[in-house]
Amino acid sequence: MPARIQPQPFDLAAELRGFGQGAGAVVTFSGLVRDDTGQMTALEIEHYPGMTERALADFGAGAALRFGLADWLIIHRYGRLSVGEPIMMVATAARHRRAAFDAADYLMDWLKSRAPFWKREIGPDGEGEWVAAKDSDEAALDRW
Amino acid sequence: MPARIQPQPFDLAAELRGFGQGAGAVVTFSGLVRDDTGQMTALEIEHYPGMTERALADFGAGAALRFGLADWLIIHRYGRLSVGEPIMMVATAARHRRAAFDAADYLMDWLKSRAPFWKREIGPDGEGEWVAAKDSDEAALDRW
Amino acid sequence: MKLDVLYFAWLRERIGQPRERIETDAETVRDLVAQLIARDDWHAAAFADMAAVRCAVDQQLADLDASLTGAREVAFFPPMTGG
Amino acid sequence: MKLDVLYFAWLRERIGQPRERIETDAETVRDLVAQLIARDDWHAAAFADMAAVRCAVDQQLADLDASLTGAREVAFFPPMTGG
Repeated sequence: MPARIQPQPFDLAAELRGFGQGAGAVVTFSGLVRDDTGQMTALEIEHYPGMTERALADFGAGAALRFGLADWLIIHRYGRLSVGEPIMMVATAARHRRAAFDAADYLMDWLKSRAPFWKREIGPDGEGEWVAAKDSDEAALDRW
Repeated sequence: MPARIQPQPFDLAAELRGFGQGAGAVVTFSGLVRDDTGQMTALEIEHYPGMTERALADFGAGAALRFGLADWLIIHRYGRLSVGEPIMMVATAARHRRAAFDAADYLMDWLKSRAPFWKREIGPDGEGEWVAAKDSDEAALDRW
Repeated sequence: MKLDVLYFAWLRERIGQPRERIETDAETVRDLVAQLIARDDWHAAAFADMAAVRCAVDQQLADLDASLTGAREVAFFPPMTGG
Repeated sequence: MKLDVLYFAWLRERIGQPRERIETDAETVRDLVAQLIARDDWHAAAFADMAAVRCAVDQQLADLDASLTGAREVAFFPPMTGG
């Protein structure tokens, strides 16, 4: 049940080998770098070394208790990522599908607004704007 | 964007290669054979050849429209599956996480109660009881 | 008309066969069920609790009042348990 | 007391450095921000809109009224955009 922060890519397939043994339901979420404007060539992700690892591990463990997870995994990358590359993933395993879905959804809402990562768009001319936080992401947290 | 019904195992990893290109969010659900009673060695899954393929393809296409999916995939096995083996998977890809999560959740609720599959538990002494449908699965459909 | 009638899961077991081709003038699924029940004890046992029976007409889920006009295949089965 | 103050994203850019060690008697994060603003224009620019600033005390998210008693590290950054 680990949380990992790393610059290098990860392989969802390899990460899921043996994941959730004995559980009935496994849910995964993967986020990929998306170019909405046609002007973005990469995303640069900054994080808070030390705090990030601790926050992810603590929050994952809390979600495991709350939703009765058999297993969980969070991987989040940092550094410069090209369009189409995977940014992060969460995986949750539980006896039943409701808990696995809800836990993955909850972890994502939390990661979007409470994990210490910051994104900046990189265009053909170099560093662009820092991505602004969305009100809808903040609002999503109120559901839990 | 296919729906597949097959007796042989599938490899989630292999199935996801190239899945959801250009989308920002990919959600997967996998169901595994779980032994709740300690008395089950396998699960036998019967289906309705012809109807199953059509129902899954139609329903997947409907979900893609409803949630604006960039990509989707449903794989469901039949025949005799041992405890721990994967039974089925769905994957959904969309621009944003909410649509990908909701679509996967919706497909699962539908598969549980509307796709023509029937499960029977197999114990050490051979064929056991047909698995009863759950009221909670039927109720879950009312959310949509 | 000629109709293929299919049975799945415990309905198949109670009736003792996965499918049969019958000649019928039933206008609805409900009429068809009544005719099948009248055939023998096995059919009667299979359809004893209709709350536990679902059906499809030409591979589309249908209810007991569904018309059989033009139908070629009717299937009976317990509530589905996929996923 | 000695305090490590860290800056991330555009706060880091406006202030021109990722961290600094300062001597302060600030009792709360709010006191600390006031002292930092008084230092120079760069700090003042970074903290001009406090609605857009979040903070952590010893790597735990905190608000402006959080106490700095015993604190060793305070970080300032924009709203987070992970995931």
